[in-house]
Amino acid sequence: MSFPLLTATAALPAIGAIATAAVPAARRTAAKWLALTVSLATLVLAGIVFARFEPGGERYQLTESHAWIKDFGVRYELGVDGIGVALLALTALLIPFVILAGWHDADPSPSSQLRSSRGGPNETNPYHWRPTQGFFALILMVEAMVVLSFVATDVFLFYILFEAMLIPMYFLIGGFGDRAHAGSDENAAAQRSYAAVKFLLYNLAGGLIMLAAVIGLYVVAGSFSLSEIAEARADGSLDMATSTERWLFLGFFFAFAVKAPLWPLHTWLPNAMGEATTPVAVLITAVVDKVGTFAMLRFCLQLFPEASKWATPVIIVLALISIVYGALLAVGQRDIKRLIAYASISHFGFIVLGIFAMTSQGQSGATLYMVNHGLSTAALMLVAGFLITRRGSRLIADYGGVQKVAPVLAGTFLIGGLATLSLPGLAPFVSEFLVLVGVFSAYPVAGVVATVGIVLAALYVLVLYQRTMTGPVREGIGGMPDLKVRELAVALPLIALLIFLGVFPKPLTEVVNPAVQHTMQDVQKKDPQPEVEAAK
Amino acid sequence: MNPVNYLYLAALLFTIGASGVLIRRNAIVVFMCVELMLNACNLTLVAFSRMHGNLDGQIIAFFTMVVAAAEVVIGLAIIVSLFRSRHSASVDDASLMKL
Amino acid sequence: MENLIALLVAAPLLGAAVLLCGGRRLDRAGHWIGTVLAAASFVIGAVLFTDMLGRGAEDRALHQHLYSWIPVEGFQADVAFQLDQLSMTFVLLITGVGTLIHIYSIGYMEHDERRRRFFGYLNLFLAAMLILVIADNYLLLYVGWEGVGLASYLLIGFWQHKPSAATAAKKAFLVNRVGDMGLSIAIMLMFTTFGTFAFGPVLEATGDTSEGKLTAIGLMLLLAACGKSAQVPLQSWLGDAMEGPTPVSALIHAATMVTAGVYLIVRSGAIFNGAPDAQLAVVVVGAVTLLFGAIVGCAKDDIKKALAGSTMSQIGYMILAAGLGPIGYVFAIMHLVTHGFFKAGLFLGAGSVMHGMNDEVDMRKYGGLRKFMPVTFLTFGLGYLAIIGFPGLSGFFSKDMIIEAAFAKGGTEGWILGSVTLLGAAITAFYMTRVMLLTFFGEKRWQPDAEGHEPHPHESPKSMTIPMIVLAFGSVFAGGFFSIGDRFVHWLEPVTGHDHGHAPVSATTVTAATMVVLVIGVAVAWVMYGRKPVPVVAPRGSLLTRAARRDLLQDDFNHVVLVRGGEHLTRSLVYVDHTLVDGVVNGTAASMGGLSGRLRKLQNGYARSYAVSMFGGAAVLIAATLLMRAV
Amino acid sequence: MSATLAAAVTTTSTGEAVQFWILGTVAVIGALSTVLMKKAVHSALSLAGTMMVLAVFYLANGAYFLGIVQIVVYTGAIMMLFLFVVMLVGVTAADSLKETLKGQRWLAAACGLGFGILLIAGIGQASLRTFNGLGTANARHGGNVEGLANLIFTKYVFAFEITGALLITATVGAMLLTHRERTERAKTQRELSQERVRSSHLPPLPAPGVYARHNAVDIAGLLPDGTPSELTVMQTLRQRGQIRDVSSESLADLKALEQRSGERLGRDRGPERDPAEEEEEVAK
Repeated sequence: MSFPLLTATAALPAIGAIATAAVPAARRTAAKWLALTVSLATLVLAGIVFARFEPGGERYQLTESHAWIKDFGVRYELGVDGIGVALLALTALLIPFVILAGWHDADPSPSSQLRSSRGGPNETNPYHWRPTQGFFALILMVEAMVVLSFVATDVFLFYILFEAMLIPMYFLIGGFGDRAHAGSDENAAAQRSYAAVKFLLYNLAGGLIMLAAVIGLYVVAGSFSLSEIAEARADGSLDMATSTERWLFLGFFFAFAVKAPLWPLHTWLPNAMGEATTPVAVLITAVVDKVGTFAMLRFCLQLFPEASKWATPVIIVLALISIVYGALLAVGQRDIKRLIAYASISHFGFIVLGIFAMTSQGQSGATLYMVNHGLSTAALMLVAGFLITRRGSRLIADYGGVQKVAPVLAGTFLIGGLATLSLPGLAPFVSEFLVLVGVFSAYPVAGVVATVGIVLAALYVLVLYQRTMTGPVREGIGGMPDLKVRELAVALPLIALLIFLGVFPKPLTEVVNPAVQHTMQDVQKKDPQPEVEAAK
Repeated sequence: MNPVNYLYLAALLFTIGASGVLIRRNAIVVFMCVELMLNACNLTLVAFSRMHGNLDGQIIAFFTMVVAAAEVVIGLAIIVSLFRSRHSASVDDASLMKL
Repeated sequence: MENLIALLVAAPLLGAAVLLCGGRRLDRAGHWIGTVLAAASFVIGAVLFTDMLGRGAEDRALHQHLYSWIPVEGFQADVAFQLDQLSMTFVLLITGVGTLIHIYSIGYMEHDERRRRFFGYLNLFLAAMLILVIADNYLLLYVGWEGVGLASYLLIGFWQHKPSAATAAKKAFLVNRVGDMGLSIAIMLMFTTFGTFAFGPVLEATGDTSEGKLTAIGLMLLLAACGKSAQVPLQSWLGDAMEGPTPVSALIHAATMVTAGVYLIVRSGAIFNGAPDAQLAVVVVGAVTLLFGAIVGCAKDDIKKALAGSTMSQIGYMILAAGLGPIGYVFAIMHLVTHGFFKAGLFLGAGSVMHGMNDEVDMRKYGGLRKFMPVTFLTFGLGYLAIIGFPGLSGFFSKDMIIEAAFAKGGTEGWILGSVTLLGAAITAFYMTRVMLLTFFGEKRWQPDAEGHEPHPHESPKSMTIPMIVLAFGSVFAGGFFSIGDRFVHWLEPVTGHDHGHAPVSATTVTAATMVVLVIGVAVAWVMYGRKPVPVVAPRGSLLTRAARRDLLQDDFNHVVLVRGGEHLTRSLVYVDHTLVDGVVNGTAASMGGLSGRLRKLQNGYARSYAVSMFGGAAVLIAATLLMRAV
Repeated sequence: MSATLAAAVTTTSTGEAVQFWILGTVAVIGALSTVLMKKAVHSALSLAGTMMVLAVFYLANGAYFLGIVQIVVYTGAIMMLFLFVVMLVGVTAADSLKETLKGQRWLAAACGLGFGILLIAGIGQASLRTFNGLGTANARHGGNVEGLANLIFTKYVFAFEITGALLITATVGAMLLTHRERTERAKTQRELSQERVRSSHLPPLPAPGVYARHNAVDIAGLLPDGTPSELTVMQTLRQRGQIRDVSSESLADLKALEQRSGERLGRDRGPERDPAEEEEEVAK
């Protein structure tokens, strides 16, 4: 039994969270630094995992397995494949930036009592009330759960994490609002709690349906272990009735579609992202939602290949709707953060499309897309957050001419935007093009429709940039300070990564490819052959 | 006759006691009905112990009695203090479960 | 030698990186860095050129494989360069003209505090454009394709504080994105058809595949070309793009970027040869744009917009030629190069004029400038003569070839095209003469502007005039140099192939006809603008004129259909999302609340009714157990 | 009596049968009257009766110890406790059998009926035909009590100790609940007398009904001016608000009286009535 690396990677932030929460109320800064160091240490561990992972090797590596609930055969089973390791790295990478960007977001301000959704007498006494510690502790807690869910190979274990994630997220959304809120604090608090509850209910509903499916799976398969079931499916020792498989598939897929979010289950995302602080918004869309798409790839396809193929047409249509619909709504938004949220919905459409195109390019593209979208959204959203905190408003109409007063801010914002519209040379282009090619080779019409998405993407990004950054300097913008060191420390590395992965995505693809080939075998699909070679 | 009849009797008594609990409003009478139910149970226990030919049933019945005694003491004390505070022994007056 | 190819791109890319990340401390040296690196790229290009000349016609193509870009199962996208004669032509044009315009900009942007960034963008553009022309596969070409789009976006919107500039930039990028959509679909089609999108394999395998596929690919490529080269129906952005600084208009929107579409079509010649329908579409687009641009050019009073119209129409010539197939490819490129010279020269001249007239662009407020800025007048005049195809100058040769080729297409098609090109030549002569007369002849018509500054036109500084002079040389001699002994044809033939076609009329007749229409055009212009003084405020003009001033209402159409329609669509969708999609969910929530509200009444707080429910529950349990026993 | 019975028989002695049927009826009647009797006291008494019967049944089932305990503890102690409390609390409005909760009675009846039927059905379904008496079990340790003792102090000793603890707790709890804290200092004889002098009632309180026309404890006596005086009724009754208002009743009675006398004597108002007659009419 070697050193349990994966467990350590997940446990470190969890312990860090507890430690952070335990920091005395007066020592806010200490808590921040503690959280930051912990997240960085986690990043190091994740790096080790990434390095130890051999692309050519076993499908699941660094595996750990311990009996957990013997009566139900639930095991604490960990193992990481190419897709998991990529997302693991992404998560560990983003969290430090999230923490750094949210450095001041949870400092108690005069009206923070109103802001806090946690009841109790503590609120009345700001000295005992410890928002900062809570904020960073919760972020670390989320990281721990997400990391673990990326490496869990036991369905039940995954389910538990999938659900438990909601708790810290709920408090992060409901408890720490965006200070740049139009309207009174009470109003803000009300809207925020609405958003938080909406988030919770949506995901809970999905999760409960998934629970039913999980139990059903156990009844049918008699095991929770992903590998066991997959093997059993493969060697035919376990054959589900078609209808059973389809029902179970739907149960799983629904939960993931809510999380991902796929049209028409998306409406919680704009509220949540709009009301939460920008770092938390990034946490939602760049990290937590990825669990949904990741789970589609790992569980839906692997456990229910037939049903997945059966459902493909519908899902592809839904994904296309998400792409176009999300983009169009993004164009129509007045609120910067909601705009980015709808853009994300459009991008998640691409990811789902790539997954269910069931071609190597599509699935590799989808996996890369998860990573790249994480980076690009983080860049765009965090810079937007810096902008919003400066002006104190989320309305696009309140901005204009920023580029003249804060060129660096505008520049980083533009690069983030260009990444979002997947300009070649930046990371998202690679993934988006792969997805498009993959889809096109399997479903040409879908491919063409999806391509419309890239035009719309350009539209909403450029409109946003034009309205906020260019034109004459509006009142309230003049004298706006440019990015500070802390903010540069957030923006520049992200941009560097975007460029690097756009120019040289090999490190990622070579990790992802084998995993994708495994998935392709699971669904027993072959890439369509090009016409000419078919002719020869 | 077969000792099963004792069980039937016990069932009857138990039912009567239960309906008493539901019908009467005087806390004291309600209490008596509870006692009645307890006794019915004791009867079943005793009858069963006879049927199975071992004494465990009687032991349980004995414990039941002890517990019943304790319960009565507390219960009546509650009734008394309740009566002191609100000059009534009606269970409906004490609709405290709804705040 | 191959290893130099990457340096072509690397030099300007380095410049862009340094200048854009360098920060203010580079403000003083910035423009020199940019210029030097552009020049360096040109030098490398020249070295490669001489090396290429040293080799035989067949093994001139160079390859450089840098690394495998996107290695995914069954999908090979490499970062690899291919430098053959075609690419080389472009490399020289881009780097050469590019360098000149860098030099020009030093003077032109002197008073702009963001000059460093301007040069950074220019370098970025050079890098992207070079990638575009030396990529050895369509995906890498796509990278350059969008890269130049980005650069043009940044440069058009360089004066971002002007809302008009920002809007124009956005418009340009969006329209281009539509074209890019075509290109990416074309690439996907190639992937599904050939399993690759590298030039070599694709263009060789065209024979093995169905014509339908080729037509589809061809049309998609045409769409891309339309977007980038401002061809109808995607031409609307070019006019607005003149919001950018004049050097940008000269480099990007006259000489190089807008010609990328022509490059794409010529480069994909094999595909088009296999798809006559697609070729026909290309020809039609070219012909339509040719006239469209020319007509628009006649009506504009803004000197830059007039030139933009002319650019559109000249590119129409090229596209048309490219659509003719092997007959026209070479001439398309040749005209592209000569046009690169004289149109750049014209724009720089216009820029110099504006520079002297404190940024006045309305030609009706010029007049008689030849006395004030002789050098500009001279160079501009040479460019003018070149573009209208004055015998012996560049334009004469290249355009003449295209007209001949159009006739050589043969059949009624050939006749139609030929006459269209002739008509185009006539209109070109007309509007260019008009520009010339309005700007440099007649009496001076300028008056103090709003602040009461009387503009006192003066000759521009050396840094601006020298590039103009060089370009003038090019626009005078390039054509002749290329045509003597069909140098250019032999140079490009190995790549594009060449075919003389069968002209129904002899070359001399065509030339004669061209001369005739040329004279007519000039004469008409002289009658309208040369003889009688020109009104400072534009007259209402005929219906056609007014339409032409508004880009033949194409913009209005876009505005009404696309912009307004889109706005309504998005607004209604926002509403739907809020009420319908969200409403369903909230409705469910509300109904749940109501239900629970009713259930609450069961909790009446009476111990006895609770007891009833307990008792009933117990009864139910017993019943259940009994049933279980029963079954 | 069944001590000598051999194992696995299906019937008991006829004597027991007779006893069962008679006493069983009594038990059921007792139980019913417990539920249905209007006054708590009567319920308590009938419950006591049922418990006695149960005690007999225990004995019949060979649970001699339990039988005795049942009589001593239950019927002796617990029921008496009940009676005490009844006296303490007394008869209140809660005694009326009138139902206040809507539909409660029907629900109760339905539940009770269904429950009973189900229970009995269940027992009937269970195959309990044969039984083996306690003879051997009792004999093993030489008697029922010894047997129980043996079990209690070996097998169930832990539970037994716990019940001990339970009882102690119960006692303490009961004391806590019923104990009333004395807030003010006890008055001395002197203070009491001074109070008495200051108060308006120097003489002892009038007995109820002294000046009234009959002697009922819960009717306020009339003062000379004819107004009833609360003081004449004992405090407990006053607290419970169980004082019967004399004045209204007497007026009603007078009206009735005049009416009847008028009918009888054929004239509007009779002469003076003799007090005896009135008394009994008032008493009605």
